[in-house]
Amino acid sequence: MATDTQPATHSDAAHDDAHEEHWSDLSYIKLAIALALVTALEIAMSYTIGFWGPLFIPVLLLLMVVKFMAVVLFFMHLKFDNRLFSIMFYMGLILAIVVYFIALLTFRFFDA
Amino acid sequence: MSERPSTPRRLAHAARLALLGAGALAISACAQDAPQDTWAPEGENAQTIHNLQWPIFLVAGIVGVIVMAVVLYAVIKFKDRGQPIPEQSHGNPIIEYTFIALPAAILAVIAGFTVNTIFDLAETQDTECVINVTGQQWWWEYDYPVAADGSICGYTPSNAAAVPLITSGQVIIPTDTKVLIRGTSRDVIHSFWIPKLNGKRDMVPGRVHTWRFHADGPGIYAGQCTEFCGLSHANMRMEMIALDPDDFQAWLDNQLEPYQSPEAGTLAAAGEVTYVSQCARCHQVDGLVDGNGDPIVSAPDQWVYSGAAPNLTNFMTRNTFAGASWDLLTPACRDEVWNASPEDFGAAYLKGVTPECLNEIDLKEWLRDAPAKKPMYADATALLETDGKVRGMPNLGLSEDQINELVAYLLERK
Amino acid sequence: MALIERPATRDGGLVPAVVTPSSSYGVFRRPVETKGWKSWLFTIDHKKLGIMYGVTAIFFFFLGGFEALLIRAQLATNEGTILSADKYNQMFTMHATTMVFLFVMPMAAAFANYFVPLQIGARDVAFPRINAFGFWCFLFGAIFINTSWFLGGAADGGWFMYAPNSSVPFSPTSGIDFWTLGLQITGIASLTGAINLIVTVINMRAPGMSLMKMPIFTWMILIVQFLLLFAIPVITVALFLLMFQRNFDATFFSVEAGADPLLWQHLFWIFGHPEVYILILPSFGIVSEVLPVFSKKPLFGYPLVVFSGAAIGFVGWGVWAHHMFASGLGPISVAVFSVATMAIAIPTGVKIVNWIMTMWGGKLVFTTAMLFAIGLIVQFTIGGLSGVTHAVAPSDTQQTDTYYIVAHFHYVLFGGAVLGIFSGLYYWWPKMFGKLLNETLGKWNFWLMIIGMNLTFGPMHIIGLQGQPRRMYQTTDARAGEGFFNLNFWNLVASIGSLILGIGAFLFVINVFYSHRKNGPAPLDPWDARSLEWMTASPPKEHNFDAIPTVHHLDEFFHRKYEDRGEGEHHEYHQVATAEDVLAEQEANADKHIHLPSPSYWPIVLAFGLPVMAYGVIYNIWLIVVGGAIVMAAMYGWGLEPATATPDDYDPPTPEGGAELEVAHG
Amino acid sequence: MADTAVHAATDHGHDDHGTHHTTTGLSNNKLAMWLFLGSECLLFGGLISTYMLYRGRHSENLGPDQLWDIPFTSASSFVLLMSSLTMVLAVTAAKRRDDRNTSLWLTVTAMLGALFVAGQIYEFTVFYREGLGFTTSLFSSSFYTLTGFHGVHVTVGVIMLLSVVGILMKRRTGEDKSELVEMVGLYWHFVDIVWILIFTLVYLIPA
Repeated sequence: MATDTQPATHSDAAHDDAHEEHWSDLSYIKLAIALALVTALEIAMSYTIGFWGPLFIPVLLLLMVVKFMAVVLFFMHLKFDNRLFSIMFYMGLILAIVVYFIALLTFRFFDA
Repeated sequence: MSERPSTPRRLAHAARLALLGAGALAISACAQDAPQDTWAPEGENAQTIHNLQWPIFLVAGIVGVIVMAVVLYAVIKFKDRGQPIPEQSHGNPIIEYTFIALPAAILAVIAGFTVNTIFDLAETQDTECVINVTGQQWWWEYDYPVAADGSICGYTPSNAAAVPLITSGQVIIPTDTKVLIRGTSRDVIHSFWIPKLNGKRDMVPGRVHTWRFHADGPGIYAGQCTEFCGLSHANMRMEMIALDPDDFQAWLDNQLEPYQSPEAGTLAAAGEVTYVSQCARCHQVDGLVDGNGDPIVSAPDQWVYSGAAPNLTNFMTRNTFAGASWDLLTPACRDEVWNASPEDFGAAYLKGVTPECLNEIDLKEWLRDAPAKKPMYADATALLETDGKVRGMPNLGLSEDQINELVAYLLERK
Repeated sequence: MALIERPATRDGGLVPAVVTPSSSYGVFRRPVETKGWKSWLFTIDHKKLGIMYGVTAIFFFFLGGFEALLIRAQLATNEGTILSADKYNQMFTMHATTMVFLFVMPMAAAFANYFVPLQIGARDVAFPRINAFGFWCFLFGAIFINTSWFLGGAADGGWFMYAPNSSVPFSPTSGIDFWTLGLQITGIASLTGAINLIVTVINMRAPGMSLMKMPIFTWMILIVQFLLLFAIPVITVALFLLMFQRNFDATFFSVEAGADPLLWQHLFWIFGHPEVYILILPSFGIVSEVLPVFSKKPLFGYPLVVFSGAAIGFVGWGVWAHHMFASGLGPISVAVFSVATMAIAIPTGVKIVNWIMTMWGGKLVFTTAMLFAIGLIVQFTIGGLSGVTHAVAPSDTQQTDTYYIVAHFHYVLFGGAVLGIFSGLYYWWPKMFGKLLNETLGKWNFWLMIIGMNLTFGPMHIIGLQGQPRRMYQTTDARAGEGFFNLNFWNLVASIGSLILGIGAFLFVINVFYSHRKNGPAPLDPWDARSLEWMTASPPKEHNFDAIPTVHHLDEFFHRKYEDRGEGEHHEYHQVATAEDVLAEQEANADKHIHLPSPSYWPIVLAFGLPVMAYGVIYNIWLIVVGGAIVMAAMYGWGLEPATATPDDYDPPTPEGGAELEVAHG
Repeated sequence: MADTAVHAATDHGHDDHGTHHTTTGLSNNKLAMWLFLGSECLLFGGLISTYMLYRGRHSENLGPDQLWDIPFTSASSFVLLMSSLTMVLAVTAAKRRDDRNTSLWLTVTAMLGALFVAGQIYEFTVFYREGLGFTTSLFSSSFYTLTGFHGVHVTVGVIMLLSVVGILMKRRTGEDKSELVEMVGLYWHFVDIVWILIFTLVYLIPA
């Protein structure tokens, strides 16, 4: 589980703090606009399912992941913050995805 | 254990001898007595499981003995006898990695055989006979579908056109036949388990699970519901009866015999009237007609929560009742059937329940007050929660006369 | 909530040094007592909470044990009539629920609360008030579940409560509602406790204590807390679905509505299998502390024990469906989970080997704690090996839901978890209470329990392989067989064994009372121990350490006491200091100003609101509102309350807010 | 809540480094919050899985295809997405110790959150009027449970945001309250990302 969280990380944290300041309010606003555009694209897609064919669901999921990660990495600062926070969060996230995915697979949910 | 030694069996026997010294696990391996012994396979599927499990028990036993011996040795050898403080060593990579690699290797071998066997046991292509099994609180219903060619379980009835056969308590299969049961449940999850023929398989409402059976020789194979299914889980048993081909044909023909009303004026004839007024709401007797000559069809779904009640058409051909929990045979007669040699078993079983063999005590107790014999609801007032439907057989408040009549009537149902 | 509890004064030495600092809120004076019942009720001291967890857990151990004895009494004869079918079903459901959720888990929480801060050289846990809140949630949840006995009957669906048997038509009493809601409340305790302890271990270690210098018990607790952190929400989902099904007419498990009952099984076992390791790993940690101490050797292969613990925790997430081999998953799923389950035997085996190798070449002293630890190795090995036979799915279809599996998990949980807990009790008792437990009674305690457990659970292997399913209130003579393997005989043996086991376990209680009456104060370091918790007074001072130690070694305390005077390859250890010396040195260099958080009303008030809401779900919707109001009020009270008390909380008010304490006064 | 001994020990003890308070140098509160969010992943994972399993189990005319009002839900998704932006702005304002703007953005975030919840309630009533009760079908039960859980999280978030605004107004200005705001922010963003998942998985992908 969580290993290697030695005092060394302290200096990293300080370093990262400095990094964080590079993101101005303007950058956040730009990101939010980008997210809004991605959402708009998603919605547009849902009205043109026929056009996308078999790509529809993969592309939609991809866009979802992009939005998800953008919020996690930038709005939640995970990209700049200490690695330990990432470990804690991704542990839960990945565990949830893998475990529930397997559970749904055993229902042969994806066959239908 | 069967008397036909084959190589795997001889090996198994040797293994059991070896295990004798290895404690409780080994001891149980030699048992021959309990009807649900999991170490006494008498059919192909159980044998497949057994061939896989005994070496694993053996390996586990050996490892266990080694561990305990080493602990014992260490405890004696390194007891504090005033020796100096030992070296503060933190480990030894060679030992550590050896003991990762060693179990990993053993387990890899086991895993290989296991996966193989899992797929072996899941094979259903070679089925020769299909039986539908439905669990409900707290008994099993068996339903023999009619195949496209008019046969039931691979056999064509010689006396009548085949119609689907519905029975309960005991499920009859032909010997040396690959039987596939298709199981489900009407209420909660039950589990179908005949240890001498195969492992257990849950019967889940809303799903159909298949499970294979194959009996080497004729006999009674006992089983028990093994998924906790409520109040009377303990009273939900089953018996699988394997009959040789001729006997199976005879059994099948008998099941399809047309209904015969009791002779007028007999106690049984009075029993028929009582039956129609008291029992026919839930229990079906095929061929029974009312005054207008219309068939009387039971409607258990209106009265019973699980929506079914055992079909009593050939009640006395089965040796047990109420979820195979009580015998219809007196103990002496029961022993005759259970202990019959393979050659005589078919005849002994097909006799059914004769008047002199009838276990009147249990049957009458049941008719007097079924829930007292087999708990069905902890609190009768709580039944309101289930639309007032009964759960299992209720106390019908029958008089002793009615009970005697019913017993007489039921005795002729064979 | 977490964010609001930051102390009002930051930085600098201006904070008054207080031992029982505190502050008032509104009309209430803050509880600042250090003695008497209030000092327990409102405490946020991890040691007091640890003891409270322990006492409660042991109470439930005996309650669960009593339920077990009733079960065995019923099964002593084949058509037992001591319990009705209904009562029997409640009894085995509550036996398991009590032992798993109300004994082993909180007992591990007791040790974790008490010893993790001590072992890492901290003065308390990261969030002391949340810690208190967790305890009260556990206690109120536990009481809540058990009130069902008096309110129409307890839960009767078996502890894994398979749907749809747990739906209202099949279990019309409120028992399962109590179970569902009560476990939600104790779940809050586990979840908050998990977050608290993880933060504590990650963030509050003494200087120099890197993760790989951390005592093994702390390591195992850390892993367990991660398992709890991720497993509790899964059971929360399952319990909510069941609650909606039972109380609000949803149909998540109703087959008529098209539901799949296997959904419950998946959710339950995704939680349930990590739960098994949640139960066992703390005891593995305890034994890994006890064996080195009484072998006078460090733990063999420490890194590997740590990694194998982590591996068990990790792989434990991929094996849940092995509880469902008979439920019709299809051969591919079964094969995958079967192989994954075998894989988990490898790290488990590593632990056994390392424990034995720890003893190898040692200088073994057979105290009661050591005996329990060795008992664990032997008994758990049996359970582990029968576990391998379960991993083999085809074999499992013969064994599952029979007494063979009952034997298996009792060898694992009793032979593993419970023996480990007793080992810990005997080992740490002098630290917690300053008194040694009587060794003679202790050995009786041990041997009667070992004999009792083998007599109880050993025959269950036979009973199970002879085909007796579990959870049957009566068995029939017709299926009992004859001769040596007669099931009635072995059932009787098991019942007699359970009585011996019960007596053996009860000797512990007798021992506690006897020892506290007869024994004088325990020596500071009675076992010649190796880890930091033994560097404190017995029992430890409220602030644990006078001076936070700096750690240089894995077994820091040992290295402070002993010196290697050997040359080259030759080692010769000489004692250069006693525990008294080490403690005296600490006191001499005591930190001048120590400040601890103040007791608080709010944790207990907040926790109290939860069962009120839960009763509301069952009986009357307005009670939910009342409970909700209590919870909301307590949350705001909590949020607005400073961590430390202000001067006017004291009577008479202190000039500086809290009693000043010169720590070095001895 | 980092109220404890650690601060005391390191601040006032013989800590030569002086600056960091914990072993890792990370805030206890923030660590706890991330752990909590990791744990929440499994909670919502379970609810989403239940929905995925049951989403097709409904009567002919009361399924997603008949009920979903994509434009409306898109609008409320947009509201929640933008609330993440205002939340971030509140956090950066708090880092600058700019209490006025912090309060402002927090209030705006809370308003957007409340608007989202109101939208959800409106949506639920529309569905209910069309005949989709909580117990109508497995689809409806699992849909209401999933979105209801999310809605409760948003509501709790709104209450927390408003409470923080209250605390900010009561306490001394210029004091560093950024961590408090950051904590609420993390929670708020998490609620947002859960909705990102729900919006795509529940609303956009046809059953």
